Amino acid sequence: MENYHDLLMQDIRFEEGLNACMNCGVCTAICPAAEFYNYDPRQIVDIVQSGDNNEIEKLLKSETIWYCGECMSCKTRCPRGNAPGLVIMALRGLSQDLGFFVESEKGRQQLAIKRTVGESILNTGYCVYLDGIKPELHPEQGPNWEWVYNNRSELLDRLGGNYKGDGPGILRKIPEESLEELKRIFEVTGGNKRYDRIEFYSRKKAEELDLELGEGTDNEYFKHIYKTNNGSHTK
Amino acid sequence: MNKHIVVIGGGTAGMEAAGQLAQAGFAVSLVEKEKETGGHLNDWYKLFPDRRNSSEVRDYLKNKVSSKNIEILTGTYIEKLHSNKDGFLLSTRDGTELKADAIVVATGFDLFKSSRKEEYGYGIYDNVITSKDLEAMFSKGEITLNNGNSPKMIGFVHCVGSRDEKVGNFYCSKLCCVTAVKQAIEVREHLPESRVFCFYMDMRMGGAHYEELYREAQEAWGVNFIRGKVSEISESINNKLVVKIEDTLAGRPLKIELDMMVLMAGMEMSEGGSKIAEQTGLKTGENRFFSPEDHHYANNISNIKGIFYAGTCTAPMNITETISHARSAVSEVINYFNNSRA
Amino acid sequence: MIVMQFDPFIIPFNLGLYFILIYVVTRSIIWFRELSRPDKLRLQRGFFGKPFAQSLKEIFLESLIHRKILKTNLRLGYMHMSLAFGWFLLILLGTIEADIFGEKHLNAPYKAIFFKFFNPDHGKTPFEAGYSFMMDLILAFILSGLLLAVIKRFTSKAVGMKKTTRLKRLDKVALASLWLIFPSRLIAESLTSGAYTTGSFLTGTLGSWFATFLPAKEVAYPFWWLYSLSLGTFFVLLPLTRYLHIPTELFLIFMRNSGIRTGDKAGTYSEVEVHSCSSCGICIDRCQLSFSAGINNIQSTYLMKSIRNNEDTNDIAHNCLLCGRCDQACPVGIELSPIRMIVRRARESENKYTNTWNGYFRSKQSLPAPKPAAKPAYDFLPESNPEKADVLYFAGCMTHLTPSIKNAMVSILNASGLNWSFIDEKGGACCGRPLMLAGQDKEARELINFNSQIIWKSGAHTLVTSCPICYKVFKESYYLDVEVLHHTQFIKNLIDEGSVKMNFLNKRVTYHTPCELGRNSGVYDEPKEVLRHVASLEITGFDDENSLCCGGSLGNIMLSQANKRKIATDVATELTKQSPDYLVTACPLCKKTLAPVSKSKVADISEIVAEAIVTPAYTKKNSQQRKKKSRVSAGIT
Amino acid sequence: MDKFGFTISKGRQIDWEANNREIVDFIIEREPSLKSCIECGGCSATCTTGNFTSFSLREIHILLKRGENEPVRDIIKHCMLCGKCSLVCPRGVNTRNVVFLARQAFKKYDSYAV
Amino acid sequence: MNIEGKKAIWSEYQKEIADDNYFYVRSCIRQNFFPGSEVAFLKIMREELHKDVYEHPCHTTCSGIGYHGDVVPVETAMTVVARQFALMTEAGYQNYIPSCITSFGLYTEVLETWHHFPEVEKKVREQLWKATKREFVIPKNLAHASDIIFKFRKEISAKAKFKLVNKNTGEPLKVVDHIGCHYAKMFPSKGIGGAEYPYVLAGMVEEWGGKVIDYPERRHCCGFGFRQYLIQANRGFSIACSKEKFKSMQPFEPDMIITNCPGCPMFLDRWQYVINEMEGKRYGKNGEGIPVFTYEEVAGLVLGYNPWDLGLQMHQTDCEPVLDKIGIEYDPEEKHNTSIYNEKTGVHGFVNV
Repeated sequence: MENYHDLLMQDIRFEEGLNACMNCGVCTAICPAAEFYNYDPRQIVDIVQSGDNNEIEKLLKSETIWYCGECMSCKTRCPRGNAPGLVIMALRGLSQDLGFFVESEKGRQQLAIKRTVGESILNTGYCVYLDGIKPELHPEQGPNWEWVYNNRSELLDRLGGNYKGDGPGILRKIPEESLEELKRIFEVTGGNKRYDRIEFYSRKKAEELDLELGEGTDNEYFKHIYKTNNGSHTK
Repeated sequence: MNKHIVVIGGGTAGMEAAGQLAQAGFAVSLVEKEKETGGHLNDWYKLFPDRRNSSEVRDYLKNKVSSKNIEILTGTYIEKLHSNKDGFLLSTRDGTELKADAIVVATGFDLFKSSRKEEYGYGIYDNVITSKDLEAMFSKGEITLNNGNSPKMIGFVHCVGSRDEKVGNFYCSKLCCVTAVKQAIEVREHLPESRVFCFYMDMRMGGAHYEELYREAQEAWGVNFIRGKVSEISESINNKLVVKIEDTLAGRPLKIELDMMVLMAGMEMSEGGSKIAEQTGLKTGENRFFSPEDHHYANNISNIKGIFYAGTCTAPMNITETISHARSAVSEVINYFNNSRA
Repeated sequence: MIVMQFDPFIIPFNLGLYFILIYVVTRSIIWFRELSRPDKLRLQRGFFGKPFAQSLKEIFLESLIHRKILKTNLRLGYMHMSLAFGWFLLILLGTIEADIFGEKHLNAPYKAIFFKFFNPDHGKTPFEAGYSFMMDLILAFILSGLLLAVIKRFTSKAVGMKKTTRLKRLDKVALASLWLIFPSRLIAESLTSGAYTTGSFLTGTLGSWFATFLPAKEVAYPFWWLYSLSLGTFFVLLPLTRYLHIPTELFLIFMRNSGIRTGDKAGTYSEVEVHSCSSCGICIDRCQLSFSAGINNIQSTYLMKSIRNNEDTNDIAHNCLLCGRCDQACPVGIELSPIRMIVRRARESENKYTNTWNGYFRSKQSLPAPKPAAKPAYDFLPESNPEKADVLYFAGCMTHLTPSIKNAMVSILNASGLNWSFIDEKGGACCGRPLMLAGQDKEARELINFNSQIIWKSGAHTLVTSCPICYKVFKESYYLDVEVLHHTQFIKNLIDEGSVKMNFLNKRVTYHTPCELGRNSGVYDEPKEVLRHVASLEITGFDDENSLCCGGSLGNIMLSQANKRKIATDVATELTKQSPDYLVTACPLCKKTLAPVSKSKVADISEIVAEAIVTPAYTKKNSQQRKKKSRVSAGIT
Repeated sequence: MDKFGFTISKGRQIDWEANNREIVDFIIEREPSLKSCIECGGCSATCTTGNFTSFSLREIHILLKRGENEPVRDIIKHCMLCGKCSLVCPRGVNTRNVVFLARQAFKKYDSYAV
Repeated sequence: MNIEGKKAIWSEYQKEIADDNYFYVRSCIRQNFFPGSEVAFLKIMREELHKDVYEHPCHTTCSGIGYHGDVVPVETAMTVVARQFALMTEAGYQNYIPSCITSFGLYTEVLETWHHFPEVEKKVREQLWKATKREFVIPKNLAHASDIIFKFRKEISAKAKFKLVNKNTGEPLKVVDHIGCHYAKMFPSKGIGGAEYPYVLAGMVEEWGGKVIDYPERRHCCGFGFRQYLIQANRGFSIACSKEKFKSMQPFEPDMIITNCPGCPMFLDRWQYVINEMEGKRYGKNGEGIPVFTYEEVAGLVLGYNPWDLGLQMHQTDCEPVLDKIGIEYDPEEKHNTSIYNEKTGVHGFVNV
């Protein structure tokens, strides 16, 4: 078996995020995720610091590492200067690089994030772009959003935006060469590698689950991971 | 002997040391910055684990220093301290100078300033108090909230300013646990209707009869012990304190509303001590307390010949330990002169 | 001389007498109807045949002579005997007297009871005088016992008892009336005799003395009233007080001799037993909770009492070691522990929370239908596939807490050269006995089934246990076609077969008989024989039936650690008086309980044996080889 | 709600005020030794049932103390009452009776609920 | 509650903030949901305070959402950040002010990491060069846009046309301040007032006449939690967090919420609608809802800007109750009537010379 603990040690955030933990639970006490999910950051840190690779592998394949919202409230309080949130980020990174993320319902969702935010970064230069926030996909945005969306160009004009325009300003078009630079950065720094892995393992999983996985967001597997919640995550 | 010793600090250690030195025939000056001697004993109503009245110990010490060989200088503290070939020269704030053949440093400890633990809201939420404030209530004989009512739900937070990198204290103050248990029992005695909770990380009951006291608190007083570090305290609209903690033994976050929260402030190197350390180059450790030459067999001896440590200026200690530490300091002083004569 | 035939003062007596007769008849009919079918048959068969004679004998010996009590406690026995047997004789001879000397034969009972009143001048002729002498003698006999009883009431020590039973109000009234019967008869008869200068050494002398300063005839009359009244009251109160035990015991004896037993559910027999308790209090003196832990409100007699009074029996029922010492001693022969178990089961078998005998026993029918049984409690237990073997060793939970016993047994089993297997080596499920002791048979059954599976699949013919608790349940509640042996019995066999050689250790040992093994399973001899084989065994005065309980018994779920320790300490002190090298026991729990408080080392027999064993290298090797072979043949490697 | 594709999660914090501690009160009233528990976990370590499942008397005790009764209701049935725990408890808690009483308590408050 | 105690703490967290010449970096989320706010910020900085704020047309997302969505590796995020720094260096600026809290958090984290692990910074420089042939100087000063407004809060109130006061009662408005988690929770020393009692928004509110209320769940996250909102199946958690906050603040009957984070105001605004849809529960005094604002919107209102120029019509929870309380004039017609929009001249914020 791989020495997952060593792999984690290579992640700078892990080094920052974990000194000796004394299980005081101050992180769990303040953690919003622990408040609603069956989740206990203290126990995760405890497992990781135990260095028990069997346990760590279980962790990497588990639902539990995907509950954290990365608000970092834990970092503020830890009397040993740990940051469970950073440890979680390291675990999530490793879980994706090893393809363990597809073993859990919450982990599989990474594909959806890659296909939305991930691709938006490279294609638009924005994490999210107005045109993508379709009211039908976002009922929780409320009826007023429908009006905003349908009148977005007039509205932005009125507010002094630069919708899809050149030069600086709100929601301007990011120049091609800038997008090119982003792409190269992703190439050089392993961003694309991460993306490819997410795609690769997700495809394998999709076959395993016998769900069709095409490009973009309009396919069985995407809808499946985007919408399913087996209800086992909360009390 | 006509040697003159200056004892800096008129707390438990200082008084015991002065007394012992006087008995050994030294001329002693006992310097205390406060208006009266006694140190932290003056702030404590009853002592753990036997809950005897602290005044008994205070009286013992007072009578110990009531010797003609001892000159007590209260309300004064040492401004300068330098050594010359025939001993030390100390000058107090009011300019008076003291010659000394040897010095016993007994500057003791300061209680951790609980307001530094911001998330606990000491100094912001009126019903968050410290162990010291509670002792004051005990000696007044009434435990009340700021609105005058008596609390129903009272909590104790252990390790406030101890074992906490966030406030720069890595060490354990070692006496807060037993103090919390003692105070929890006293609260239940005063307010039989009340419910009391101790929020602890570890119960460090490493002293004679401490564990027994802990057990008494559980069996006779029904004190609730919840393992976890309190994460934050906030105030609800009806002045209740909303406490967030993980019940680590249940592995679940726990939310509880209390009327009063007592912070068990830890022990820190005293400001006076730190000042002297800066001036004289006396060695201090990572925990900022004076670090003696050797922690096993020379923990009264400083890195400067003729200066000795007594009591909690070297580390957290209970009264028993402080007094014996002070006595061993005195025997070191005696050895010091015997050897130097030979 | 005219002989009066009737006087109003006899009415109370008559009322009482006929009331009690009717009551007893109806009560016995009800009981008979409530009997289970097989028990009915047993009783019928019993009635015509040997059991009947047996019962009569027993009634005479126990109900009248009180032989058992006499054995355990002479003074107490005498007290009971004088009252019961004396009264019996008084009635018997009285009837005969009335029959012979009365004006006609076959008189109404009162004639016999109040004979003197109706025949005041009887006793003149020498023959008559002789007879009334005998009657006086009997009366004196009774009064002597009565005197003891009175003293016992106030200082129980007087009759050689540490504790006596506490009474409720009605009992006190009944007691008073009982006490009044004979003194009032004495005075009444004496006065009458005084008036007519009849009567013998007791009534005569007393009478003539009264006559010297009293108008004897007139004063006598009210005492005859008193006599009749106290008799009447006593009879009427009888069914409502503990004195019901007097008639009930007769039924008990008949039923028992016809082979009826308590069983594990409440029924007529258990109720007859409950009402047969005479509250003699012998169980209190036998009870270690009483004399070691100072707990004096839970003994069997109180259980019987609170059952009779429909009180909350919960704490009484559960605060008991179930050591069986009281069962052994009960003069009435009530199966006390089984009744306790009924009470424990009663509250468990109902889904509703009921904690009185009444809630269970009487208003069974009125209870709401039990909720649909919850899902099995132990469905988490895994599928078992044990290795094949001839002999199985089941260490049990407690033995896992005493590894020294486990290791000793392993080396003994290896030395035995048998093809054996350790079924709970990695820790198995519990045997089920602890649940049963708590009255939770349904749950216990699940564990029994689980363990049975393992045993069946192993194809073994013998099952050895180290823990008497397991032993008892395997033997009694498992339906297995294997021979169940406690390791003491197993070792005994090894010795007899000579298959294991042992040295005689030069050690002095005393033996503590575990309750579950001794009194509760009847295994007394094998352990001692094994011990004699390897060491010099010394007797302690607490052997076999009279053995003590270590205090750790799982039978008592309520006993505090402190009290367990008190009991254990007393036991250890008793058993190590002659400071032996080892205090030996045959139960891991006893060992664990006694070890911390005993002066001498405490060891299990198996440890002593293992120490004594001579193991020629070959036996060990062979056994290993054989074991391997059989494994291979069973297709397991 | 279908319209949104999710529902609002329920909190899982132990809420001291909201919880009801009648079960543990029932037990402690009858077995006061439970008060001296120090959560060392010795009972869970030696537990026969714990050998097969994650059954932990230590945890059960905490949950009851906090009034988190529901998770215990079924698990408590897993105990085999073998009594090993009472033999290892450093504070002399009569753990076997604790389980026994817990079962009774649930029964009692159940039948009241009916 | 004892305000002196808080002041003592606030005094301990003073933060160095540059006075002028800022390099402004936009927020993805705010451009989509609160375009008016960023426009207002620039207008206030340039036209009211006459500061030099430069926006580079080539800057992009910091990739923070992707980073905290765990699809963007830390090395990548750091290099993207490095590129933004490079743009600043090339434009000759040193004071970096992100509009987004997630970005602010990321920048702070990156700088801290580089500070503790210089080898990492070295590697990033190499990678940036390899990918873009760009180089950068670490910003002299890093402050969040809200820090800037805080710094100039007095100047703003000097020019203010309105106060955060109920014109009918004369009472100060009860304002709940919500600070983005990544503002100070990771590095308390980097936030004005620290992590436990942040003063950045409280300071503005007090300065502009309002009263900040301290409620138990003040520090609670709004629940965005990145993946917890981005994926529909997880939104139950996201909304539950906001609900906790509403439940906790409700007894205080706040008039409004002010925020300095991109996502929070959107969620606190929208979830009120969803909670009402799901459970029929409306918050705020007699259920009128609790309007949620960005600090720029509040600043703009105080300065008398037209609510519809600030984009308040994009809120789901109506802001009119607050406007009425303060006494701000507005034309209800105009709110949703795009046809008359083009007649109005917007507050064109991006003129860059």
